Amino acid sequence: MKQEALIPKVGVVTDIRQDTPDVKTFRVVGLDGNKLFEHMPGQCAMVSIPGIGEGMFSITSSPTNKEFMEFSIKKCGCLTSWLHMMDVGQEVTVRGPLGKNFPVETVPTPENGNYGLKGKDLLFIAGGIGLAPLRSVINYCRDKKRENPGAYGSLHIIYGSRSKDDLVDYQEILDEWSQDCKVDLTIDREQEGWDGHVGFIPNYVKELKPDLNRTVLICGPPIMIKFTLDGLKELGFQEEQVYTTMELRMKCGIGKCGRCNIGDKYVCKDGPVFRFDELSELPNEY
Amino acid sequence: MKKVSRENLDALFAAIAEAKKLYLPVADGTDEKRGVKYSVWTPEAKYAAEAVNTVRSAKDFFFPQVENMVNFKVNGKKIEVDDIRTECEDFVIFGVRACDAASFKILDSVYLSEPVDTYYQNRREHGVVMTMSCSKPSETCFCSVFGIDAAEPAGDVSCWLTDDAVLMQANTEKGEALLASLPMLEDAADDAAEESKAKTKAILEKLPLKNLSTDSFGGDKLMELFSSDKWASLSEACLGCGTCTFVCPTCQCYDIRDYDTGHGVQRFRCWDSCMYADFTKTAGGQPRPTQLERFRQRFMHKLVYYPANNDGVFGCVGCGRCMKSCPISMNIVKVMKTLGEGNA
Amino acid sequence: MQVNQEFKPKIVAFCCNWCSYAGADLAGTNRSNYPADVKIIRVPCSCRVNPLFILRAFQRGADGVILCGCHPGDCHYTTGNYYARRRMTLLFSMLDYLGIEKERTRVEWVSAAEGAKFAATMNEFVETVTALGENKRLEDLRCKAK
Amino acid sequence: MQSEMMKRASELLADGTVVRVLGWKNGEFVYDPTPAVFDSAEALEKDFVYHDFCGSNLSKYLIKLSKLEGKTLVFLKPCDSYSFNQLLTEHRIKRENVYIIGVPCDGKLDPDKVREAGAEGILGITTDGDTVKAETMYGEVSVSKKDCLLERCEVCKSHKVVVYDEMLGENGEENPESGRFDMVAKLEAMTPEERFAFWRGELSRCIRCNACRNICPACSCEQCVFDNPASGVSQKAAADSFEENMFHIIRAFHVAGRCTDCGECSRVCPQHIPLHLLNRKFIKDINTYYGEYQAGAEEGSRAPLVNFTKEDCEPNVVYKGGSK
Amino acid sequence: MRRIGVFVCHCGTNIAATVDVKTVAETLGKEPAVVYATDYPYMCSEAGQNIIKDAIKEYQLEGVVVCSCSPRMHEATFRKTVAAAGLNPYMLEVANIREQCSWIHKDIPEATAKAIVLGRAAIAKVLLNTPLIAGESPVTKRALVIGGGIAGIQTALDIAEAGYPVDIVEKEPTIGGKMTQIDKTFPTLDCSSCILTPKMVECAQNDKITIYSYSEVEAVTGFVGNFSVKIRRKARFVDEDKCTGCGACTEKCPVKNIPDAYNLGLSNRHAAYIPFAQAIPNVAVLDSTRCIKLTKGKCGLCSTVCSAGAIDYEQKETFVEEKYGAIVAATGYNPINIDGYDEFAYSQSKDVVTSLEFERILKADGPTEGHLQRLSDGKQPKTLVFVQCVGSRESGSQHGCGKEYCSKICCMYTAKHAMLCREKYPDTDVYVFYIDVRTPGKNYDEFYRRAVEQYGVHYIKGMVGKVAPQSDGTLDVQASDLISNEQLHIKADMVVLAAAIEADKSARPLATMLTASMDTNDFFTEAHAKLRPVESPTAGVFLSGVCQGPKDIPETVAQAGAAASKVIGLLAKDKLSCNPCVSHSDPMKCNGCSSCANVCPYGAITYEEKDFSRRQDGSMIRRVAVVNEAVCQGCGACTVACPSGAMDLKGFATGQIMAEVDAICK
Repeated sequence: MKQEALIPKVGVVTDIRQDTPDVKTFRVVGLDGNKLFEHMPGQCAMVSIPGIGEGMFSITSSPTNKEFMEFSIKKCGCLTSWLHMMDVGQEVTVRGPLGKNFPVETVPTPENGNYGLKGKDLLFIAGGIGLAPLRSVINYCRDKKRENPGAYGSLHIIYGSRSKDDLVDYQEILDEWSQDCKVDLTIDREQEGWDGHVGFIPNYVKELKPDLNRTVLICGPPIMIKFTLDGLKELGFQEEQVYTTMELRMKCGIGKCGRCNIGDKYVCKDGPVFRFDELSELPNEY
Repeated sequence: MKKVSRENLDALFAAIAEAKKLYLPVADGTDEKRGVKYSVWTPEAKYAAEAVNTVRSAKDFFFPQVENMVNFKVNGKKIEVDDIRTECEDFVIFGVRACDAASFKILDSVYLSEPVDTYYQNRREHGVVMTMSCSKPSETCFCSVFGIDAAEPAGDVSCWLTDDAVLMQANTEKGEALLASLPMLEDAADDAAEESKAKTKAILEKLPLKNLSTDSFGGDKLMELFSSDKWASLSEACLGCGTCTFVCPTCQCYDIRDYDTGHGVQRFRCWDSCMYADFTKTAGGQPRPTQLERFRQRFMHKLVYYPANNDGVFGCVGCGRCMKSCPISMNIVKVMKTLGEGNA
Repeated sequence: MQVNQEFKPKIVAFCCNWCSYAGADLAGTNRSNYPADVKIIRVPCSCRVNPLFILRAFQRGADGVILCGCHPGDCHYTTGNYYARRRMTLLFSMLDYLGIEKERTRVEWVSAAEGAKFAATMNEFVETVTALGENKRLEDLRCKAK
Repeated sequence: MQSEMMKRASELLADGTVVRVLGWKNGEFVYDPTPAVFDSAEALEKDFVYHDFCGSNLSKYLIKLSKLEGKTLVFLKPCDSYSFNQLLTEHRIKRENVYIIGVPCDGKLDPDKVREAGAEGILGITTDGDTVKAETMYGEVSVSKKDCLLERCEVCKSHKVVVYDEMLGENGEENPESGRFDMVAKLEAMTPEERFAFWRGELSRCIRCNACRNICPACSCEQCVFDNPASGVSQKAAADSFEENMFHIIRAFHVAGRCTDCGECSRVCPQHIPLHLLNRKFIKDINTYYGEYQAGAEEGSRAPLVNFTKEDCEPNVVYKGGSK
Repeated sequence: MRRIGVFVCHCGTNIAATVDVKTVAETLGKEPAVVYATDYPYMCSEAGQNIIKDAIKEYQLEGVVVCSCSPRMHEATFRKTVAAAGLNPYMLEVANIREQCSWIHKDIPEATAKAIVLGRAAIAKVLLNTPLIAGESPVTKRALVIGGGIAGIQTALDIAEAGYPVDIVEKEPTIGGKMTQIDKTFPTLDCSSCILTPKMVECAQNDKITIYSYSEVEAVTGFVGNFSVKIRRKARFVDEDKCTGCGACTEKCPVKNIPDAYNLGLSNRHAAYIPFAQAIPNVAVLDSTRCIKLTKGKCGLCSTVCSAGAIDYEQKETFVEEKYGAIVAATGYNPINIDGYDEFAYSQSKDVVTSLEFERILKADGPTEGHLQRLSDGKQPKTLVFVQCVGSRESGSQHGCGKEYCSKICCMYTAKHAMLCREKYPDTDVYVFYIDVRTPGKNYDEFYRRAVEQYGVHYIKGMVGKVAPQSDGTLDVQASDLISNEQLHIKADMVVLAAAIEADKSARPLATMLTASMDTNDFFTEAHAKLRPVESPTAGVFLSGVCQGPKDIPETVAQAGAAASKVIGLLAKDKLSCNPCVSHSDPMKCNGCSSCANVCPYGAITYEEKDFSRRQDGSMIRRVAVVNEAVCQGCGACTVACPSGAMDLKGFATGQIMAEVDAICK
């Protein structure tokens, strides 16, 4: 019988990293030691522990990683609490890849409505766990640039969190990203041992006044996205320049179970990546 | 066109049932007055030819309320996946009304689009739909509003009832094959059903809801309808139950749940309703916090979102079931009339 | 009734901590004998036992469920067993009304001193349930061991 | 009655006693009015109705409405008033925010029964004394009103509005001889096998649509155990015959002693399952074992399951007496 | 996944003989969450506990399951063990594989399989345990002693000695109890009154002790450290403060024919009376059922003769409400009613008496002023027959009032009576019929042997079958001598029946009020038969004297002191840690319907208005339940009354119990 998108594969957790007090990153490979499937940056997968539940998580590792997949997961509900209790060697089920990816390989042209990231100067804006879906894109772009320096223009990352401890992938940011990207970090409140910027992301973005020709990828809590988008517009950015990725309650992940729609678009199938001009035509029901 | 005399109808059913499981509308066994439901044909079963519709829609055959999808064996940290899908048995549904037949197309467009839902597909491929033209539509019928002709029902085989016979016309290869396997069928003139159709059409003309307008709806009216201030009063009495959803032939939302049996985990799906508060609720938030948003979603989906994604076809077939079963008598007709006021 | 020798019923006994659980302990101390089919769940008081627990036990494959508490008037919490008594009376009556064998459910008051009564009650209950055979009317097929 | 009600409602709106009116709004057909809130005399004039099909119980809506600013006027039929009292007892309604006009009721009609009496394709219905005349697409049909009453009205327990600020028309009396337990007694007289078969036949039709639960004034929990994943019994569909039984047993148990027997569960069941027979079993048992008790008859009365006497019968009464 | 450790105890051979403990440990070790499983001969031993502690550290255990004896035995022990290793003490579950498994079953495979299931249930539960922290409640530093006999008196004195206020509630007009009626005490033959009255006086004089005589406990609420007790002070129609105990009223009272309870009805008293000369308080009482003034409104003589003006016909019963930290039950005993024993002719002949009546006859303030006399004709009996075990050790319900237990004191007091008879009246013949003579106790057997050997009492093993009054006033005692296997007829002048003793009738209603458990004989159950013999299972309730089981005076006094020391230990604490297994309500789900408060026996649930408007899906301001954790005792009644499941019980949560059910039914 035909492969059914609702029947998952089994993967095994080979590494667990505690990123922040409530975020862990899980490395998952297939039982044969290979990657479970290929994906593109921004795509998601349904991760499950049978009997507990299934949840949609963005794949935070880059497709350029040929060995494994990673999921950065914040502990907030029943399933995520269970996932946080896992030890290495725990098997999980995974379905994917699901959803639309960031158009990393699409060259924006007037014909396609300038939809695409290929060759563009990119600005990544992330808040808190919102870095997880962008991490895949950032690493993908960095790797592609290494093969072909013209694949993308310059990469600028603005990332903020509640505190220093809540910065996901802090070590990776310092050790790797700061080597080939412009990285600006901020935290919400003053903290001992932090001499970087303090303040909320929307304000920080306005202070930094990024180049208007950059294409923006933004992800974070809804309220942060809203204010940052307002800030970007104030600076002169167009909605067509800004991409984001959404998260709603999902069950099937393939646009059939009917719960993750915003207007006539299904986040799981038509998203999770949206450009803001698409969203502005949709009801604000997310 | 083929025909079978009404006396021979039971013999025909017996012949179909010999090869395949046959379902047809019969009055509920426990009480004559409890409405009609699809049941497996038995020699004792009495086909309820007159009843306009079954209480539950025919979608159950392809999209059952509960369906096991996959089993898991969990042993410590180990997980085994057990794909329990098997080829479905052939079956025939007889007496499906035009509205329900039309609903299958709507379900198809969801479940048979990529990635295909193989559970649905399996059933769909193994089921033969024999429709029956309506002879006594109810005041709640409004299929014509959505371009459905109750006198010309779709399906693999269409049937018409005359005073002394049942006429049958195969529309698909599956239908042809089925009719060909039934020796008691006689040939009939191609226009034999015209009288029956004319009778039906005459009744359809008298339907009180036949002039219900769909002009105010469709994918292009999205933001306008979404922002209407009429949703508040329309939804105020809604109890948030799932009755409309569950009797609706086109509602296709489902939930996926795990059940730990003590010996393994069964992952099953079951009907879900956008009217339920937990439909979109997550640990992090609730995009549809009150019944207004949930109520709006259901009707926006049928009248706006679905047509937006399906070339203007509405997600309602006008069967009228929700009109009869809503506990507080709120329904899509009232919604369409209220929202359409002043726009039409 | 024909007694099926092969059939070993699953019996769940909810026992209140202060009387019946202690009574069960005393049955042990006295080396009384009753079938191993009985498994005891300790609850603080008979009034802690939710009808949901009883249904859950049947769902999961129990063939009989018995609730033991302090004798009326002797509840450690003064009134708990009075509430339990009403709840269980109505629940059991409802199960009977639905056609489910009423002998599968029982309430017995067993004090901390009644070890012998506890054992006798369990022996008798196991016998009754064994005679009834497997719980079919209130079973969940999914939970049956395969 | 309808015009009197509209007149009083308009007066009370006009003099500021109330700011909104909860009543019934005219439907598409005569038999399908919807509960609705009216905030002006004009709105009342346009849509307000009260007739033989206004069966729905309005009490439950007051849980939310009575928490709003300003008083809500509500029309309560006898049945509804019992539910109202029960909700008051459970502190769910703010009494001071509700103005009750009691309306008499001589039985409401069940549109399904009108249809079953032969009126398919109903275009209009008029009642004249005991005769219900249905104008249909297929001609006119006349039926006796008592053949078309809702089940609960056939065995009406009380015509008395038990709580009101004012009464329109004459208040009725309780009806202890309603015979509402006859069917329960009939079931009790069956063998367990017959009863099992009866209930399997009924409950297996359940589609778990929650209509019974959501219409029920007693089932007004902030979150139902069946919707609560942490309860251990949450279910959305009956995946097994056990779960069909489970849902209805627990639902009946949770409303036992609180159910006023308003009959809404059976009225709204799309599958016509006689759910009231479960609730009435509990009511009958309570009456037999613990003395006559009518939930909602008096505000503040203590529900039988949160009450006891030291002399209560033992659970083995189920084995000894009662049903076979 | 939680990391669980499983520890299977052999309990020597108590468990290991019928349960294959190795298999249990091995099988449970394979359960998903179990990271360590082992077995050990005695888990409760220090070495066993160390195994647990070490494993917690080595395997970073997050939960512990001990498969051992009943949790009623060692749950507290193992909680301390896991706490010592840094775990929350409530991350422990005990699977009872001894009392409820190995001791019940004989078949090893069957018992082993059951032990595994019980272990799985405990694992399933512990996986859902959450760390619990006990709250604290203050201790009211005052004790209540219910019963003013020697047990109550001694307890009260000892508590007062430690400096804590203590109240005695006595239902009779005076304290003193049974011991006041007794003549001499065994084995020393001390005068009972001589040793008791000083203690009674001490009670009256001790400023830490308040005596509520002629009073009864009406209602008890609260819990350990915080009991609230309502005491009913019956009207005695005499002002206790004014009455000097002069006795003028009792002399002048015209109603004289009331059976005197102090003399067990062997003599009469007046309607106005002081129970006996040494009564404490030494205050008169009017018998309201017989006093002419109180019944017919006439007379009033006592009032006129009372120079203190203490008579108060208008006196009403009053109620005192007091808070206590601890309560001691010392309700004592009574001889059983032996009217049903027709064969002993007790109701036919005045010369057949009970032992306690015989005490009154021997005692100087008794009906015969201490002279051994027949009550029928006042003659000194020459032949006395003592019958032991009347109503004691009786199987079945032969007489409807017999007791299965041994009343314990009869052997000794009968020996005492026999000895006193022979000593004072050497010309008497004394026969004692016995089934067994039980004389354990210091100097007890010597005492008995003295009766036989030194005083020549005829001890005959056998039971009296019939006592037949003869026309000459003698009693024909028909008995069988089991040793010589002869039928005997003894012509006796007096027969003394050693009636069984039973718990006082007031004990059962009191136990209900105290929520203390009782055995089938209406004796209070102790928390542990061996290790906690003076405590009731109900925290804060202690047991003193015969209310816990038959015992003689020295034992009673010893237990009274022990109960007092337990009380003192409790009152010495400023705060008690509360049971953390209490109810709590989830405000998001609470309907505020009051079902829970209706069933709460402690009034632990109150309501508050909570604002939910910040929550997207809440409906504004709602009434929700709040549990007072210091008051909640954790019965769980509310959890079932709550229809929405908002109420749950920590330690016995719905999820935990369901997990146990699942594990057992699997």
